[in-house]
Amino acid sequence: MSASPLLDLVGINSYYGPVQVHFDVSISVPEGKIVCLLGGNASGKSTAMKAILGLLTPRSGRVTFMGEDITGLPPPQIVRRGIASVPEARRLFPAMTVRENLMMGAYLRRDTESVAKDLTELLDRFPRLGERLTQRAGTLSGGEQQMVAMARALMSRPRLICMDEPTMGLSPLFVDRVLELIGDINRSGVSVFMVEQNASQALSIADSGYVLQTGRIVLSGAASALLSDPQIRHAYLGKTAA
Amino acid sequence: MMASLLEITGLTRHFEGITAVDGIDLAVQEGELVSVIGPNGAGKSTLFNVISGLDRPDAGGVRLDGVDITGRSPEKLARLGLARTFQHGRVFANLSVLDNVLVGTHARLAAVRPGWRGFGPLGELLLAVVRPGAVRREEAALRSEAEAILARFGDRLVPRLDHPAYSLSYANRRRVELARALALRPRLLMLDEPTAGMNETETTEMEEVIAALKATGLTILLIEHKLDMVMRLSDRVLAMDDGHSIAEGAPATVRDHPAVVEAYLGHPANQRTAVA
Amino acid sequence: MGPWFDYTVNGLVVGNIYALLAVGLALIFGVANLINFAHGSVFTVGAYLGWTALHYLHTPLPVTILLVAAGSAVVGVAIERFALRPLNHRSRIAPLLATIGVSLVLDQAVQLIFSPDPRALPSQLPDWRLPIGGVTIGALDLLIAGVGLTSAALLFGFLRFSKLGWAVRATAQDPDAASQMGVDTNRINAVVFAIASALGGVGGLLVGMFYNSIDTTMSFDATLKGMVAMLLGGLGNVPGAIAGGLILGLAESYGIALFGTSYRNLFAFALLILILMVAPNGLFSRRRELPPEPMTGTFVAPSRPLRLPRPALAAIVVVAALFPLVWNQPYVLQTLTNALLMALLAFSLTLVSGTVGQISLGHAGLLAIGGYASGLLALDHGWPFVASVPAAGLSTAILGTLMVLPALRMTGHYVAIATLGVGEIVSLVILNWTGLTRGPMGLSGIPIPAIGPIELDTPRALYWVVLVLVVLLGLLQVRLLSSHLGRTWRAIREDEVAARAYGVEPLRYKAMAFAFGGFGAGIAGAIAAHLYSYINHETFNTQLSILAITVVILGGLGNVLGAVLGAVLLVALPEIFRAAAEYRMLIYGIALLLLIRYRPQGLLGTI
Amino acid sequence: MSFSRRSFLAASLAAGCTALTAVRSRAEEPILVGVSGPLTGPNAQYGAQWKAGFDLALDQINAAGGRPFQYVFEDSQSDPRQSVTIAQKFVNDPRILAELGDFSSPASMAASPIYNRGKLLQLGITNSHPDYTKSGDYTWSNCLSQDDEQPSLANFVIEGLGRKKVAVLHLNTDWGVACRDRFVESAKAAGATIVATEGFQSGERDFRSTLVRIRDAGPDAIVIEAYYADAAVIVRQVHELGLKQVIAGVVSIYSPKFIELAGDDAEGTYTQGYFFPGEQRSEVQAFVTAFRAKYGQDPDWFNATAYDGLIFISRIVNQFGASREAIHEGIAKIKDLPSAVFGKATFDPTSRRVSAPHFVRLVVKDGKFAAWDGQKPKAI
Repeated sequence: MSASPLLDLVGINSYYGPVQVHFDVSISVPEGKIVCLLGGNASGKSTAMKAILGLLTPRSGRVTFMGEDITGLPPPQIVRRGIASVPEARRLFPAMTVRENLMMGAYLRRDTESVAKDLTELLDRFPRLGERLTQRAGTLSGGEQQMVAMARALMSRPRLICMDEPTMGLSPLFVDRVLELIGDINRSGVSVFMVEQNASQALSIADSGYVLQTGRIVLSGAASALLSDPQIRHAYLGKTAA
Repeated sequence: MMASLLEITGLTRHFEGITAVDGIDLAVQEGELVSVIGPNGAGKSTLFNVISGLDRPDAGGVRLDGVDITGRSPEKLARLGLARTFQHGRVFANLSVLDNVLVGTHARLAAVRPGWRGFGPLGELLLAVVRPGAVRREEAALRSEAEAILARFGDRLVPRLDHPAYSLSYANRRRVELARALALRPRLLMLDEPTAGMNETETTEMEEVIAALKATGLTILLIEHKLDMVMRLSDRVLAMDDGHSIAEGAPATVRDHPAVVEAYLGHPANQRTAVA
Repeated sequence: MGPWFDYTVNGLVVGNIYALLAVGLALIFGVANLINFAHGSVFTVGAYLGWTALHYLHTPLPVTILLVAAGSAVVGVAIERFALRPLNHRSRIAPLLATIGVSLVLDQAVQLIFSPDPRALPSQLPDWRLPIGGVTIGALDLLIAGVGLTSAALLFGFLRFSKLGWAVRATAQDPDAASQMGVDTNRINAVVFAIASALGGVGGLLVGMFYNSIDTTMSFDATLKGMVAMLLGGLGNVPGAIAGGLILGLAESYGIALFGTSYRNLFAFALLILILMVAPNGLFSRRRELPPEPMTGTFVAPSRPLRLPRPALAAIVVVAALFPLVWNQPYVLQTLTNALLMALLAFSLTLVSGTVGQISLGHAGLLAIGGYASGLLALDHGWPFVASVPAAGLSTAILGTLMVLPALRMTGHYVAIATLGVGEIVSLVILNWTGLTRGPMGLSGIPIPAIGPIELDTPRALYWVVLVLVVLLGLLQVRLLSSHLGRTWRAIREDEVAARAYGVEPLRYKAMAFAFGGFGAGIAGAIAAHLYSYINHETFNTQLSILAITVVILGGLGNVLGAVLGAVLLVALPEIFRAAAEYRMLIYGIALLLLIRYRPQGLLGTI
Repeated sequence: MSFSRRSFLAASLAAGCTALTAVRSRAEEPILVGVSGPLTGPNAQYGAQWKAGFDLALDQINAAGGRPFQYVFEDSQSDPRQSVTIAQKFVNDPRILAELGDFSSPASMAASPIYNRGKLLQLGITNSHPDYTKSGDYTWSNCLSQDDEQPSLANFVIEGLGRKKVAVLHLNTDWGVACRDRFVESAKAAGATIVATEGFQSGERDFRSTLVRIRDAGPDAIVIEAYYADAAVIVRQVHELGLKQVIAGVVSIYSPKFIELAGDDAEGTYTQGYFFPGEQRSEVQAFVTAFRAKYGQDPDWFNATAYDGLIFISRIVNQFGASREAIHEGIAKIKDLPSAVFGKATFDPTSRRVSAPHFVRLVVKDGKFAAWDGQKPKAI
């Protein structure tokens, strides 16, 4: 890689109380790429996301974004630097309308006019949401909620979007749609870091990937290479799988 | 034909806008180990909550040993011999390891809980203070039983009987949870991801414990992500996705069921072949 | 138009005031998930700020309102910043107690600066009145209604249509997700406290003008009524709070119409309990869904309790028993007797709130029941002390448990509010049930404690009697805690859901704890009654309940020895600070705040 | 001693503090009087008013020369738990020769057995609970029991003001209920009808619905048995609701604060006082002049009764000697004590209260309490 990566995690060790969750985890997200972090439940995927977003400060190691050390910064500071997130289980504001949820994405932006423009554009991209602008987000279906969560992240005009299990709990139809959208988003110039359980699907759109197992990176490389690596299948369907 | 120990019919639970459990049918025979698998958010834990009485279904029913238990309170179900663990490990943080397990014996307390009509609680208070021989013997018996259960985990917990649960490692908390469930002497044991957060060695140990339990004839309903283990342990597997049942049957059959592979690994045909 | 119309108008007029208080409380609850016991104190601060502005600066009303709003907002921000923010991510009980500490500090500060004398706060509005039916309403009534409705409308608009308002709602619904949108949730909390306090302060100003009288005792009533109103509307529901205030006003007014003035508060609190029982989320809330896996188990901080070896304990008891022989100083013995009586109450509370995790803010009610039971048995039926005191313990166990039963079905904040309500109801029933309790006259001439023919009329004898009871009941409680009940109770506290999954019936065990605790508290109340010879409905008041809860926290939740230590310290400290007279309650408030901040698990630790 | 530290903050009390400091500097061992009362808590305002009265009394006692007097004010918050402790403290401090207070009935009466056992005179300065002085031979009060006051008030309302249908609005405390019961008794005996009685809790501020109830009972007079702060709120609301009944109140509404808090609505309120600054009796005038000079405002009943309490003790000491037993003996024997409240006061050794008081009938006129001119108000 020529330039330094957009996002760089170097030697992260994090803990929940006395329990160590990460052991020397290092991950790079180059500008303009999709990178996915794979792993089973409780492998430490979501915690990695938290370390990036400032929701948890690793005990050692460094997180840099655009060459700047952002380790331990509070979440608003991190959003301000151009990282948006699509949290696990969407985490919409259920009692707020879809429009209000989207506007929360643009919370730190002061350019009211272009925010309005972005909103119109986004609604073109997600016509479903246009129909439901005044509906409470909590009453949407899972797939629709995922759309809102992604659109909300885009409203901040991020350079990097971090997605935590974007296809979790979605019907196959929506999984396709979400993956397509992630590709679209990436093509529009936003880098994507996603945490996924759904390996093949994630790898099918990603440029590179990492596999995390009980807090350690056990495998990493180009997406195409990982796709054919039997270890992936083992990590999910077990070693006895054919 | 023998009736199923647990029989679930058309069980459905909605949350705002989402159907977390959608018309699930399942029957578990005495002595069977049935696993429920599926990606995160498939509705497995909600299914457990509804069965164990923590949540009420919007439709459908649950029968235990032929008795309709739909919507009964969890404490009543515990009394009927239904024990469960929780996905995120709900130990009693400020209680010692031994006390955590002893709470598991609660439903079996007899000597100290006299059935004096209307005065039961009063009698229980008195007996707890006075502690006649029967009560002391019961407590001692339960205590040694709890210690025996903890001994199943080798020396993981035995040296820590007096330690508060909050000081334990994640894996040890899961063990305490399982020990607490066993202390109930359950007819049906429901385990929600008992190996979550455990490394390989720890997982193997847990698998051995579960296998040993199964060998004693205990009926077990298991939620688990580590499919290796599921394959080895289960008599049957139910796969869920998006609240639905997508496959049910013998472990290998379910694992290779296209819908299951799709749910786990994604469905585009080229990828599936690439993985396979 | 008939009198009912008049009662309705009057109910709405006073309901206005409740609504104004409830809106601020609801806003804070909605965002911070906290019942702010300091809200009434901010209300008082606002009234005095207004008085100062009028008196020294002669400001016109709109300027006064602005000044009061700004000043109270500053107070609100300070409360959030210094008392509450450091407690983020602490056990749920910590911030609630911190607001109690803040209210003590604010009330005492106001009293020190302005003296406790009531002051006139003249309204500058024209003195016209509009007859409606058989009553009238005036300019201030309309202004208060206007401020209430306008602020509710402005709040609604703010929350609905402004970016900051969205951030407030987003923070209320999901603070983590909000911070991932770039929201500084600490700042949002500060904004919310500023708005709520500004409203509370302006409320104090207007209500002060309405009655042309302000004093430093307004705080507690204001908090209490605002809280009831907020609950009626639904915890954290801002528009609901307005409706809740009006409903409370109407209920009180109709209550007066039907039963007479002295039943007013009884009516209000009975309504509170009723609402908590039938519609705990308020009259306007949608039914809340159970989250898939409810979060519990965060009630007490992890703690390593300090354990004294048995010989040390025995030595303490021996020293305590021999102490009066060495130092027969009646004042010191009386203080220690008071402390030991407080310890008896604290045993009960530390069991219920510490071991079982049910915060009770009405525990003094149990003393009242015990005191009256023993007093009445002695006075009206000639029972001797040795018989009437245990009988009082039993009656308290039974009555107290029955009364608190509906509260025990609730969880978290609701238990605290419900028990507060039950405590008030006990006092109000005593006040109104003249036939049995002699009502406001109280019980006088309760005989001095005596064992057979031996009168315990020396401080030393009383000290020993109470000491024996403390040791006995303490040992009994420790024995219970070491039985299966101890672990069962603590399991309920740690995680009620998990406990139920193992067959623990929470209601049964909570009730058992209350029954045992009620027995001890009833005995403590009975002895106090005989010691004082006179008690009335105010002898065992909510202030005492709150003191008891601080004793329990100081000692360490659930910790029997801690209860004794906490009682000795908190009863003795004010005696030591006696020289500081007016300052001692201020010192006490600050000490409470520091304690919650730096030693939340108490001196001896939670058991 | 820091018990007067609030004086620094409240300008009105500053003078009292200097007086104390001056006293302390004298070499002679002072005669100590213990005071148990509220300086903090819900009744703190009354403790503050006591202090103003005590400090004035102290000035005068010590100015007269002789062994200096001093009081020790212990804050009880009007809480029985603390008043009993204070009682033990006082009883066991041989320097303390007599005790004044406490304020509330629970606090005062809980302490009484201790004072009686310790043989220390407890002089209640605001204690009107009918059972208060029954605690024992050492518990006395210069506060009237309602047996004296209420018949006089009833007579004023019924004979004097010519009212026949009376509604009583009373504080729902032992004091308020005692007031109500004696009043109702006397009024009925005088041929009036009691159309309504309503008890309210202290701290209550909203009386509108109560007044509608009273209005609908159709009284021609409303009698208020409450302290001045509550009474002020009540008279305002009486007028706000447009009620035109004659309003009369018990002695304790007599306070400049009543007029300040009630504003114009105080006009035409009737009350009676055994203490009235406008009265020409020399004892009263001396007190009022001195109080005005010291504090720049008119005294009220709480100031006056506290002042009296301390003056009484000093007179008894002067006449019977500076010991506990002498004071106890003296209070039963001494005659015609000079009193700001009563003019002249003598204790009745049976009831242990001041006997045969004399009342002045008052009405609020032009923003001041004035002696009633004997004119019956117009019928409504």
